[in-house]
Amino acid sequence: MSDIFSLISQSATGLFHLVVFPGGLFALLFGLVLKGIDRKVEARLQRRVGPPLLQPFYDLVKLASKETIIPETANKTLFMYAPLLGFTGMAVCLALLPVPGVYYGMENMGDMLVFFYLLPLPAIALMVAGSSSSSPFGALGFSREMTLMFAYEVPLLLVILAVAMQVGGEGSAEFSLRKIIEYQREHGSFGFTLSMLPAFVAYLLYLPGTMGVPPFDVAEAETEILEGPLLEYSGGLLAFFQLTSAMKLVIALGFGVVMFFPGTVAGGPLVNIVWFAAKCLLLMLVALTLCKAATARMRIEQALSFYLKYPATLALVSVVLAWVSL
Amino acid sequence: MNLFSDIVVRSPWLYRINAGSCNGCDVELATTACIPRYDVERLGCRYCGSPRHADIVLITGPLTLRVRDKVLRVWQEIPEPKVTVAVGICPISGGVFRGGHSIEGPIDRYIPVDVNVPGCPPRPQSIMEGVLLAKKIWLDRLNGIAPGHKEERHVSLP
Amino acid sequence: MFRFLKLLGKNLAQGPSTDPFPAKEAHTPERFRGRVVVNPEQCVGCRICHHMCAGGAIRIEDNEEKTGYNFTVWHNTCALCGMCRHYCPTKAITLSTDWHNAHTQEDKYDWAAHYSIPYLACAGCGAHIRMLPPQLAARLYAHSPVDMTDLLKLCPSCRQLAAARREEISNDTHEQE
Amino acid sequence: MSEALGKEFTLPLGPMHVALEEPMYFKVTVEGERVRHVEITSGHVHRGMEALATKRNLFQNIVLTERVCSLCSNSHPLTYCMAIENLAGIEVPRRAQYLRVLADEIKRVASHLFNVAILAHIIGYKSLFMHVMEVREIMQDVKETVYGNRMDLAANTLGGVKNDVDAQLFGYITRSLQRLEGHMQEIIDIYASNPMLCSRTVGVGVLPKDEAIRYGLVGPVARGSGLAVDVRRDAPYGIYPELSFNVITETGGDVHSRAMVRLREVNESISLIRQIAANLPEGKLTAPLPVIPAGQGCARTEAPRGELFYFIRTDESDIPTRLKWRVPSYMNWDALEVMMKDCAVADVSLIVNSIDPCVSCTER
Repeated sequence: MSDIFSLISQSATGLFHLVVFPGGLFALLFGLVLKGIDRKVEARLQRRVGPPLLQPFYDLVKLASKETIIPETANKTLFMYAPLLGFTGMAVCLALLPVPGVYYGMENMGDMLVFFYLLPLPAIALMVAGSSSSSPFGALGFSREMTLMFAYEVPLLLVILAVAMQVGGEGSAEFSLRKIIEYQREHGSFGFTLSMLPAFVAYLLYLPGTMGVPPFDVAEAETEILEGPLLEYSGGLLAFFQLTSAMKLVIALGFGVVMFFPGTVAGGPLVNIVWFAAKCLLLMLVALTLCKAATARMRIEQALSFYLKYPATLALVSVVLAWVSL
Repeated sequence: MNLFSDIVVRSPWLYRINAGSCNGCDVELATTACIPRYDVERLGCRYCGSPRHADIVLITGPLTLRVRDKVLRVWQEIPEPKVTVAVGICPISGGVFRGGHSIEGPIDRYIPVDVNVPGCPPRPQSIMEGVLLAKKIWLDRLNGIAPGHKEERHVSLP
Repeated sequence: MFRFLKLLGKNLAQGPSTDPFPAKEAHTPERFRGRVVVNPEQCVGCRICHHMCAGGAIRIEDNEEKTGYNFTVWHNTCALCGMCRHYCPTKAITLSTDWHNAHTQEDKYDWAAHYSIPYLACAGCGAHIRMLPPQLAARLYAHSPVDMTDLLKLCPSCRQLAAARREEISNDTHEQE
Repeated sequence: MSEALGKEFTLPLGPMHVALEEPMYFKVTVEGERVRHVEITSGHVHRGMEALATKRNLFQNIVLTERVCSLCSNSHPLTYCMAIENLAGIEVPRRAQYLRVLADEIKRVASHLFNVAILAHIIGYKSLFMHVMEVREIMQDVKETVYGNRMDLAANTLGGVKNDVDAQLFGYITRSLQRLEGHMQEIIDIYASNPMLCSRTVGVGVLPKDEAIRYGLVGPVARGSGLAVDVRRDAPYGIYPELSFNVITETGGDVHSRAMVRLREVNESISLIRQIAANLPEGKLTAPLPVIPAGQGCARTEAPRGELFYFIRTDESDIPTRLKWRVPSYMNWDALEVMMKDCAVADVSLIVNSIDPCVSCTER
């Protein structure tokens, strides 16, 4: 009887984490507000007033209310399935996102690896979208997205490895985010640890690539291939891509905060949620907004060689340092 | 329902179709859309690269024979509800090109235009007024006040 | 790269340079070429503007009763080139600074300025003439010894008659002397 | 989707494409990210203007030629008027000649800045694009304040100019130029040295000097390949012989060189406007118009994009029997073949923009 009760309560909490906090509602609102701030700050850097803070909400509502056209030549199933793929991936991922001081994700689980596997899902969704829409621009976007994904996943894997080895110690690696947070509580945040600094910089450089913002917006380059895979999408399906992108923003930033700055402050969970959000915001302003405003788009081969040269090397340095320090 | 449409019209995405214009209006559209001085983004506008994402479509040029079918096809790709704005005198009446052998305009022969912004080219502020007017028509259409549902607004090639 | 970041920093510090336009009236320079305005008092109906207009925005037609003519400027065809203003001999055409031109499709065919300019009945024979505007006449005949006030109200042929009669009178007086 | 991974396939660029201001249609055959073959389909902006010109009278044609293209909208009526003046032997007053050059150079500054801004837009450098466009607004304001419109100046008429520019307006122009000059130095520095920009433009769309000669290129495109051609110097017209200016050349022959030529020419234009402000003579604005006799006339000028050539044939009426113009983009267009050989898909619109193509001029 108690088994059933605990099972129900477990799945109830699971549902809560999936739908309300940190996934679902919270992440959605937070992601959209982050996007709003991003656009506002970018506008200010360009001497503009910029859109209202809630503009991403308006855009979503608008898109949802519009007619959704499915091109006749497209593979209909794949075309409709693609946006959902990214969305569900991100929704699951968000339920596992620890908010230090409030929520620690799953018990004793290599959840860092889960993140590594789930984070590229929106990119894969874009690839599916591009290939199913039967437009040559979609196809080109598909090939670009794939090259780019290969480019930025390498440094991400090395960053994860560096962090895991630093925590694991003695030649082993620890992939549980809960353990990583606990380790940093004792030994200080990795963001301030000399040996982890290269990995942190590598992660900063990884962010614009995974979020598809300049200089790495090659797959959706408007002036080259007309937003590539998204070219044929409209209405509700496009709204799903936007939602996914907002959720991915929270995950990518939150993941970075957890890996490098998981410190908490005294006070209730509410204070710690605000603290977490503030750190995400700061990370976004540096890694995405400023980067977006200050750079031009790279060619795909330039992006590829950039990622394999700099962030990968930096992350590798951290891996070696983590290895040596033991 | 009213609140909902109120939110919807705060996000008018613009799409530009050049139907054989002399560039004047297009340059002014680019100016209006992008530069800090006019910054239409503060009105929620955004230029989009795909007709499938558009809400308000801005047409320039006198609609030349060669570009006609392509313009109509692109226009049809824009999902409903959409508002069409003719920018400059060329799409409205043919302007100085009136009577040319390859001019198919005025554009309202083929496409139901909602707003006209005459000028050669119109000032960016004037274009902005046109976009605001288009927004108002869009709102009326969402609230069912203004006519213009899909069935009444079909396009046919001659 | 550094130079560009400096530019961004400067932008941030200077704050937005956006015109508050839809909320506030925008600045319009004095010489701005906006909608065409006609002063019907000064128009003599010479049609030079019609001849100059590349878009065919100007239409000049007699009204149905032939008691005057209708001068129409179609703003939706007007290229704002200012040729009509430049070549108008009486300076009846000016370009205003009004650029508030956006209108809905229903108003498309009302987006014009209509002027109705009356003919004058000739004081002699009653034929319809367009009288020379008084200011223009004052300039034109500033040095003429003859009083033009009554003569201007006559049609060309009546004026010819009047001139002949004037000659006759002056010849008579000459002979008397 | 297998197409994208190696085999050749065709990419229809245009006619509705955000990167292109105008409807231009390329069929680009692509192998992976490499362009193998480019086929240009033209005619989308054909408005039948040469035929229209023989239906309109000589005065209406001033306005009509101004609408050939709004980016060089002063060069067209200017050259057209010059052709008629050559035909009828009209002597344009000196003050009018100065004011014509003033309008032309103001237009050149705005046109060059626009092209350079679009270059930044195409490579996704939004902030730089906005900055250059914002700087261009200084010139747009000058046009609006002095001539009354932001694109079409309507400055020229047969035998002279329509609007006088008085001392007060010249004061305003000089003040604006001062502001512009400050920004120009910064912009030139950024374009010359910014690593992101250089990595996208240097060595892209190379056109060697001998090819430039072979294709008969004109304007900034030729000058970017080291070919010093400039009608203002080679076949002087108006008062250009009395003014001093340099013919700017760069030797790279790539997208970057062409952009640098345009930026440095802006500075030359600023200096020309200053010289005009300093030396403007008093006098009439228009010459008295004689009856235009039957005959043929031609004229050529340096438009922002290169040499512009007008030919006119008249009978005794005031409607020309033939009006023909050759625009600079027509010459530069063919050279795209050389520039685009084996370039990346990402560079197609970049290279097209670098010749500052004026489709509406070429297809009229």
